Amino acid sequence: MVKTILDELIEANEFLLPGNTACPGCGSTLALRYVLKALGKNTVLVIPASCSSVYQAIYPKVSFKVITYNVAFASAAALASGVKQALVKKGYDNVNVAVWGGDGGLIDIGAATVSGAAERNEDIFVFVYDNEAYMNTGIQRSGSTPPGARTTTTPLGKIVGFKKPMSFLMLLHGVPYVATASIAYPTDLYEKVKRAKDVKGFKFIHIFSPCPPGWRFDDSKTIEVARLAVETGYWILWEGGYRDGKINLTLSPPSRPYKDPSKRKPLEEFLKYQGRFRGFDERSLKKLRDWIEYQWNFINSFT
Amino acid sequence: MVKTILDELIEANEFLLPGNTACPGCGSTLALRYVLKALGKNTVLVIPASCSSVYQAIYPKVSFKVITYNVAFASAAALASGVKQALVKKGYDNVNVAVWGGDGGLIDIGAATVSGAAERNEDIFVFVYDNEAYMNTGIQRSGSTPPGARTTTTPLGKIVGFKKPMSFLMLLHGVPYVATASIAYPTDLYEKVKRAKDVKGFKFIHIFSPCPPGWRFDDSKTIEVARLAVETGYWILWEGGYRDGKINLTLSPPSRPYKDPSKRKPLEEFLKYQGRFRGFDERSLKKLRDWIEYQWNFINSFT
Amino acid sequence: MSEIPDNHLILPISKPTKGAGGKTGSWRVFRPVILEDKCIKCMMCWMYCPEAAIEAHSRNEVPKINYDYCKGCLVCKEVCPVSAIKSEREGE
Amino acid sequence: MSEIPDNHLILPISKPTKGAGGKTGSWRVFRPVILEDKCIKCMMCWMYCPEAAIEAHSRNEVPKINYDYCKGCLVCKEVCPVSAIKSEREGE
Amino acid sequence: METYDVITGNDAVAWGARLSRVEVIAAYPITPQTTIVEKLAEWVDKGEIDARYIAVESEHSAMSAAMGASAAGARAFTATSSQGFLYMFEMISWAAGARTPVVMAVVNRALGPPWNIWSEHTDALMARDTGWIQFWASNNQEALDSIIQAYRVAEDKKVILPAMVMLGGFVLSHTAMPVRIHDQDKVDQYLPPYSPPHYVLNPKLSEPFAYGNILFPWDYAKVRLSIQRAMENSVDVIKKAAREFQEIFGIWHGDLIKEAYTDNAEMLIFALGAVAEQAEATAELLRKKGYKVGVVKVRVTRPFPKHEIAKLANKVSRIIVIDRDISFGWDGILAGEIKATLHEHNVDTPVTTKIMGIGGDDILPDHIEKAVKEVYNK
Amino acid sequence: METYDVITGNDAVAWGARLSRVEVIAAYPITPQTTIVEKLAEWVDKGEIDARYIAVESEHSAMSAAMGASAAGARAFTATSSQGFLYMFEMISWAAGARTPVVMAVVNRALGPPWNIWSEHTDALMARDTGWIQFWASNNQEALDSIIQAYRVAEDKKVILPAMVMLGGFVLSHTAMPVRIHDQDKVDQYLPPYSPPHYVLNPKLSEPFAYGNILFPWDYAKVRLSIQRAMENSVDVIKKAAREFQEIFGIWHGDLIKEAYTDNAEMLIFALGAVAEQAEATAELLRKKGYKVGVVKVRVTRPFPKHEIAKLANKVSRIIVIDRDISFGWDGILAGEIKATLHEHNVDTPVTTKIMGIGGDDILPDHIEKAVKEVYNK
Amino acid sequence: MYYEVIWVGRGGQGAVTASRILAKALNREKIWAQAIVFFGAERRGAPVYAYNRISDQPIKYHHFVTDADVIVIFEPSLIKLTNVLSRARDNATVIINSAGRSEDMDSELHKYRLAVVDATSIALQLNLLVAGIPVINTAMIGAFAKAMGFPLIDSVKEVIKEAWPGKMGELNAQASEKAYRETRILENIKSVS
Amino acid sequence: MYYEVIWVGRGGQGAVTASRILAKALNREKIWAQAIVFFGAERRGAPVYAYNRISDQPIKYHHFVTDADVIVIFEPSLIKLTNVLSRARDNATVIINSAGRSEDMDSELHKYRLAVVDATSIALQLNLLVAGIPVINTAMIGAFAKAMGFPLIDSVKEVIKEAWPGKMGELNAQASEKAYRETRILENIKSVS
Ligand SMILES: Cc1ncc(C[n+]2csc(CCOP(=O)(O)OP(=O)(O)O)c2C)c(N)n1
Ligand SMILES: Cc1ncc(C[n+]2csc(CCOP(=O)(O)OP(=O)(O)O)c2C)c(N)n1
Ligand code: SF4
Ligand code: SF4
Ligand code: SF4
Ligand code: SF4
Repeated sequence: MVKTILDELIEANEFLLPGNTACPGCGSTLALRYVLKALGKNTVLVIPASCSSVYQAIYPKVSFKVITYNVAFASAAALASGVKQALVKKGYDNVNVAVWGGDGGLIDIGAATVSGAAERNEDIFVFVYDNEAYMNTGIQRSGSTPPGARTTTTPLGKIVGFKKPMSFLMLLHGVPYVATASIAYPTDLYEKVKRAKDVKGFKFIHIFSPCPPGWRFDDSKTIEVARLAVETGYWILWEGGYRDGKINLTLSPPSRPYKDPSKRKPLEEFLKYQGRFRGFDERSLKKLRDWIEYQWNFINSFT
Repeated sequence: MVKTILDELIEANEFLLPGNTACPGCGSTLALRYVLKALGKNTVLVIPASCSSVYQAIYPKVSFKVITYNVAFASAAALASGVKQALVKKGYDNVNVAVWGGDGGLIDIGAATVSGAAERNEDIFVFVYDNEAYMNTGIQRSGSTPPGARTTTTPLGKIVGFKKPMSFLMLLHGVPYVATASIAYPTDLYEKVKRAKDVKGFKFIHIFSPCPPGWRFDDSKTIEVARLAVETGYWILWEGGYRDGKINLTLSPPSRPYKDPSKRKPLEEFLKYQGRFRGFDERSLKKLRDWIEYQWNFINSFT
Repeated sequence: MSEIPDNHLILPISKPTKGAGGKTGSWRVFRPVILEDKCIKCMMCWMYCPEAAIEAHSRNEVPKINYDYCKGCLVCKEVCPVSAIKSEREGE
Repeated sequence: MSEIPDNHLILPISKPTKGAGGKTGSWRVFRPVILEDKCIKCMMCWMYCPEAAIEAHSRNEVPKINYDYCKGCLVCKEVCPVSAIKSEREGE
Repeated sequence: METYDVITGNDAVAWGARLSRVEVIAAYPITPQTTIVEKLAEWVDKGEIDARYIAVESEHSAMSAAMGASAAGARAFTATSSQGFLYMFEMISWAAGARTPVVMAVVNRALGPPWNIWSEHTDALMARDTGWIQFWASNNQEALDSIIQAYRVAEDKKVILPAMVMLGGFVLSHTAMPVRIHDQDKVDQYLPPYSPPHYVLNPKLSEPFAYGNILFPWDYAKVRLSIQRAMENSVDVIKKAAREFQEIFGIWHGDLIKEAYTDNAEMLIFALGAVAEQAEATAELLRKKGYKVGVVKVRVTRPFPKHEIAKLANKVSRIIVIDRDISFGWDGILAGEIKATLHEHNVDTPVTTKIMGIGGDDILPDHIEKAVKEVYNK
Repeated sequence: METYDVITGNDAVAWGARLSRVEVIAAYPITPQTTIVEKLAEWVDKGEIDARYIAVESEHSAMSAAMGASAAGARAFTATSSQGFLYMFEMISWAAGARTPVVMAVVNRALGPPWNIWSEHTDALMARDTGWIQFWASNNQEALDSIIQAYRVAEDKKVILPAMVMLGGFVLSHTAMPVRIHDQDKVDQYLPPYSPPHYVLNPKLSEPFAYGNILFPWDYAKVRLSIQRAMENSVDVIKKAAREFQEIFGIWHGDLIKEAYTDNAEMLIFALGAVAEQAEATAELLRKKGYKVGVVKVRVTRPFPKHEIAKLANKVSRIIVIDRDISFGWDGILAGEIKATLHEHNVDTPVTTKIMGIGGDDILPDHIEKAVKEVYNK
Repeated sequence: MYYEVIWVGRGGQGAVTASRILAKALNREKIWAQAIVFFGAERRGAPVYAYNRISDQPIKYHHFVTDADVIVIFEPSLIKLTNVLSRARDNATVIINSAGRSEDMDSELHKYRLAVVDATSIALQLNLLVAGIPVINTAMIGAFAKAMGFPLIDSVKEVIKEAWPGKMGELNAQASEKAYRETRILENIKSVS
Repeated sequence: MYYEVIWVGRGGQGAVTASRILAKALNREKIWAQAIVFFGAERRGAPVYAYNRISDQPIKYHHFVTDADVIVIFEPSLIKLTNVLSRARDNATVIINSAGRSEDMDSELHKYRLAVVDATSIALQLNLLVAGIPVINTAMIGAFAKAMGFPLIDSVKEVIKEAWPGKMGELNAQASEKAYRETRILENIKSVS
């Protein structure tokens, strides 16, 4: 039998241990499973305050089987830069130094830090698992919350802002590797991380990661919600990077069909499972559709 | 005689007073002249640490004739948000609350703050005068320093990073108004600020502003250097914004000819006056050319 | 009460442990059960278990749920393409 | 020496003042001089003076340099399209 | 209309802000503070209070936005904890220098690393040099009332400084207990609208000016040291605010300090916040057992109530200070300041420091009792 | 090869870092610190030192990167001032908690607003609770030497804490004076390479582990309070480091304190940094005029040299503390700690606080003389 | 009057809310009550504690409840998992949600005054489900009222209706009432069955 | 031996550097010297001060020089602008860059021992220009050496050459040497001319 990617995945070590304290159905742990499978044991995770700093479990035990360094909320990308530079200075060249954090830590409070590390093209990975709010503190809106979603700081779902398109922003920083991914497509995620490992310089991977309690859907629906995000065109999978004056961007296979708007499922499919969109009104709907259109426009202008 | 724009400019009040303490030939003061002419007296300037916090002169005197609030380095965009929201709450709706700062304050240390205000679409102006380094502290590299330029922290001009394309990043934040400008084209700058005044929401204007001591060129060459930046295609003038799912971007008249690369002056013209590019090598030159190409690619993809 | 310890370098260092958060299987409200005869060994349940609580060593074996840690989210049941996983209320 | 003042609310409030940084004209090494007869009143010098040290009230008058504050950068000389501004070394 | 409800300390703080008619709120989530601003966000969203809520992207920005709003003439509020407090540290210092009378609730929580979300007072004490007035609430009623009093004091024309109100994480923030929610009219009577006696960032109201450009040392020293004068002024203002509060609302939380069982006490326990109230409950027990112990709740740590403390200390033969904090390489922070105060006032009553409750280590009555007895019987 | 040159305090610091063979430098510009890191950047760029320079985008990131590098086993350095110091405050506290023996130079500068770039000590003193060892340099030679000693102490297996070295903005940072630049071999003999006795973030050297996930209070308290024990240990380590430094280099800057003219003194002046040396020069004059005054330079403020100070204070009848700092609503910070120390040690020598030199207000010998005489003749 | 109460449930079951509702109901009757919570970093499903102190005088204590006069247990499995009974005072009342027969219960329980209610069934009957999980906390408050004789069940219902306006409040109030009626008090478990 | 020196120039003229070079040159001769700078927030062109303290003993003072034994003035216009002469001690030496004849000089100068050098011409002759501005600071150090008799001009030149390796150092060393030779000392200005 030929070795398939599934065989490879099964063979790859599991660095996320069962018995962690994540919520049932948490998308983020699933994402981390594949990120770590791809990175392998030669990895230092740098984790800012987030659900991950909690679900790894409480001292003196931990649920991750790689070196895990818990750090202050806004510090991660800079701190990881320091770790990496020290390791290189000490002659340990190929350790994967990887930031693993949420949208709050890496897209809001830590945005300047991530941007600085990107601009300097530090040889690190930054993984954002995007659950579109501050979950660890109990579902407050972040810069990555879609307009109109209910959170505890936007209890009526009034529109505050624009979901900050962090992956586009990173791409424009001229770094060599940027990708989006989704927990609904673990193989795609795994392969992207593998490819990123071959890239020297700054690597940014933005992973769509639904959160059952935060988005208010049934635990079992995590994958379905994530898949619908892709199938409705709300979340787009791609990878790209900068090289020699050019931005390259390729749609990843799962998203290719949805370049054609008529192939996309109705956005309502994605919204319907989620309590956070209850009472979503026309204005919000338009904002969100516009946002989707905006993303596709951006991507189409590069592909 | 028909009233020309020049007449309008002459009639507009001067809010930058002579006898400030900027260096002779400073591009930033020139930019501020036109920004204030366009904003008018109903303006609150919020100024983070920078040359502007110094060249406004020393207590108990000041060289600006609008309310000027000097604030901590990384705080400006958030602080201005607070000022604006308070004024609106108090019923003073049309005061221009404008951040005026350098690239260090607004593109590096304050990047998350600017990004946050943009993402929330705060009804403020953010003006960056980009002199491509931390000048007030004596010419250290910033995230906006072009690769290969000499600064006191890159004394040999070794390449550190990629000039962070802040205006593109802002545009992708989905804000209603973003523009670039240059002190070589004051009318263009003035008209952009005028147009921005009619826009509700976040307005970002990025002004190319040469610095004679920082870039090491003769005081008198400020305008020429700025003009060459445009004529070589290094700095591109455009304006745009987000609306209803679409990013609009228009090349401004001074830059239109240079869409055609063959119309551009050789990059060396821009470099030659500037001591910071002394010893600029092939590798740096390529990096810089790539960077120019990258910018044009981006712009072309929208126009 | 808080005493200054004799050791001056007590570090908050944790060791990787299965079940670091306890036997999280006890959190379950519903229990997923793989119906061996229906299972086509596509491994989708294994692939999508957010808990890594399904054990699979090769594609020739029916994957096994580790009930010590399965939290009962039922993601596995949802993703199974042939409905080979059923769920039961715990304690019933 | 630092005494606690009686006033509890001493504020660092500065007033807009021409010449807040002193008579910056004294910084000049070179002095720009507008040659009235050559001047075509295009106002370019006025427009580009980073110091706002050139006074212009209408397009019918030759602009006037305020030597109290002109720092002598000679930007005006550079931008003048008809070379109507010459420069002289100060104190010569 | 006055109501009486069982609410958490955080809800009490939110009510304090609401009754104070705050106009601009800028805040950022952090456990155990978050439910304060969630509550306020909810009220704003539902139109129950007429304020603007700025959902900033960090605490540095929360304080920046709040003080910007204050400088523009609005009554501004924020709240934070622990790492968030340290992340905004630059702006905490700045807000005092800028004389913006922002009020901030600080829900005390231990600092990392390692992560710990429980109560400890080191966070707020670290800012004791910054020019903020510091109140410590010992129960939920006091949390609510102190927010209102804090605005009164902060905005007083003789003061004009920001003020922070501390409450213990979880111990108060997440513990519900009966709280009187005052009548809005009465609060309005107690706390007039904010009318800044100094600069306002509004070109419709002010001539152009610049605030805060460079000052030479001689000018700078005057400006900065005037903060010290304002602090001195605040002592009487705090006392008056507490007195009038009692007159209108009939509630007394103390002014700079609050005494309990100090009459003919031979020994005093000093502590902050809920720890002080815990000590009070313990002292009640100890009194019954024949120990003549009293409790001094230090309600305000800035301005530091030197006179009040020295006077009380002079009357006893022993003092114990319970510090739910530590300054590494020094000792308990409150104890240190009390010792310095006593030295300054020639009071030689010995002071014993007890560090307790670090990182939320529960402070049981037994712990206090044991510590007290040890000193008492020495 | 040893050389002897006239260099600024900032260059002296840069030399201190260079001779200490720092491996990773992460820093951000701020006046009057900037020339330190400019010098280091230049050396790195020119290959004169074998280190990595990370030109981060803020001070928060500077400290983050430095401590990250330290956690990964490298000798790390940074430097800052004033607002930059406050901007990294969260990470200052974090670096100590994380037991990363980073060394940081702090060029003391007054805080805003308003803007002021001159010397004042409040910035560094604000971090006195954070778990950093604090050295104060009183001249440029001491600045250089203290960086080297700071690494020795910080990395000592009995300590493992970060250390900061303060020098007055402009007063030292930009003032050039003769400095001996030591022989590299001798420094290498004094300061061995950093070999962390604890965790290292390197999977090639360590088994997988997690650092700093949540700790329950009882565990947390132990971890944090072990910092206090390390501080206690550091007292002897600092003394030994100073002694051995003297043996190897023949230079004595004091250990935790340094005395001058204290023999049969009737009055002592306490101060920090260059102010202390200024006081020393003044005391020399005063001695000539018949005043029996001595000077105690408090060289280390954390751990606070309680025993040393109490012992000296006990022998005199008057003390004056010159504080180039202020804690608003309190008083001079150093004076406060000295008072507390004396109370603790039952020393009743009266202490007078003199706040001087705020925002760079120049401290002239006359000022000191006048203040001393006032107290002396009381 | 002075009682200390421990509530033990799982993350998501609303033990914290229950303790707060109880305190609010007591407050209506001028009984002073504190509701305390120990926050670990629980995600859904992990054991969660909440506490009350109840008195006729204001309480100045601010520590956690260590031992209790009343222990409310949201499901029998929590007894072993948490060992909560070790914190019961002599003469404590234990209130437990269980469908089982008393004699099938953990023998440890036999030492206490026991109140048993099948709150899960009540929730299911009323269709009180959140994300598929029966909501039993309001029923447990009803059981408390019955077991302890205070607060009045009407106070409980009023507070519940205030907390959740509309249908949800109505149903939850019904649950508490139903539980109040159905709770069986077993003074000495061995003697009954 | 104890001297205090004030240097006054304009931003960009290198007064600070001059005071440092002087201190380095003295150091070669085992004379202890401090070089102090008062940093305002000057941009190019504004008056700038620098100071030295010079002694045969290490100096522990750390304040600014208030009054001076030597005042070095980079151009005559600075006398009025800064009123620096009010800070001259009796018997002070004033060293000034001027092309003018002594008798044309500010009458205030007449009170002091005066050293005059045409540093601007020296700089122009040697083509020592930065951004069009003559660099006169090294010449002024030469003038100092001549006026005060220390340090040796050779020490000055060595330090200059170390500071700017290559051509620049060579030229600057020449400038200092030339200035050393050309400086005229006027013990009592009235009596000479
Ligand atoms: C400086 C600082 N501010 C706030 C917090 C509190 N905090 C901890 S985790 C968190 C939310 C994290 O949100 P996100 O990054 O989106 O990750 P998630 O919780 O969703 O996994 C917050 C606000 C903190 N630890 N430090
Ligand atoms: C938190 C903080 N860090 C550093 C500084 C020091 N600082 C003041 S101005 C400045 C440079 C500003 O650079 P930029 O924003 O580019 O403006 P420019 O000086 O070029 O006008 C720096 C680093 C500061 N004031 N605050
Ligand atoms: S709150 Fe959401 S993101 Fe956090 S652990 Fe639970 S499911 Fe995962
Ligand atoms: S340093 Fe540059 S930007 Fe700053 S005032 Fe001078 S010319 Fe302008
Ligand atoms: S129910 Fe959830 S945790 Fe359990 S095996 Fe299935 S996917 Fe894994
Ligand atoms: S020289 Fe410069 S400052 Fe003077 S008038 Fe011309 S442009 Fe203005």
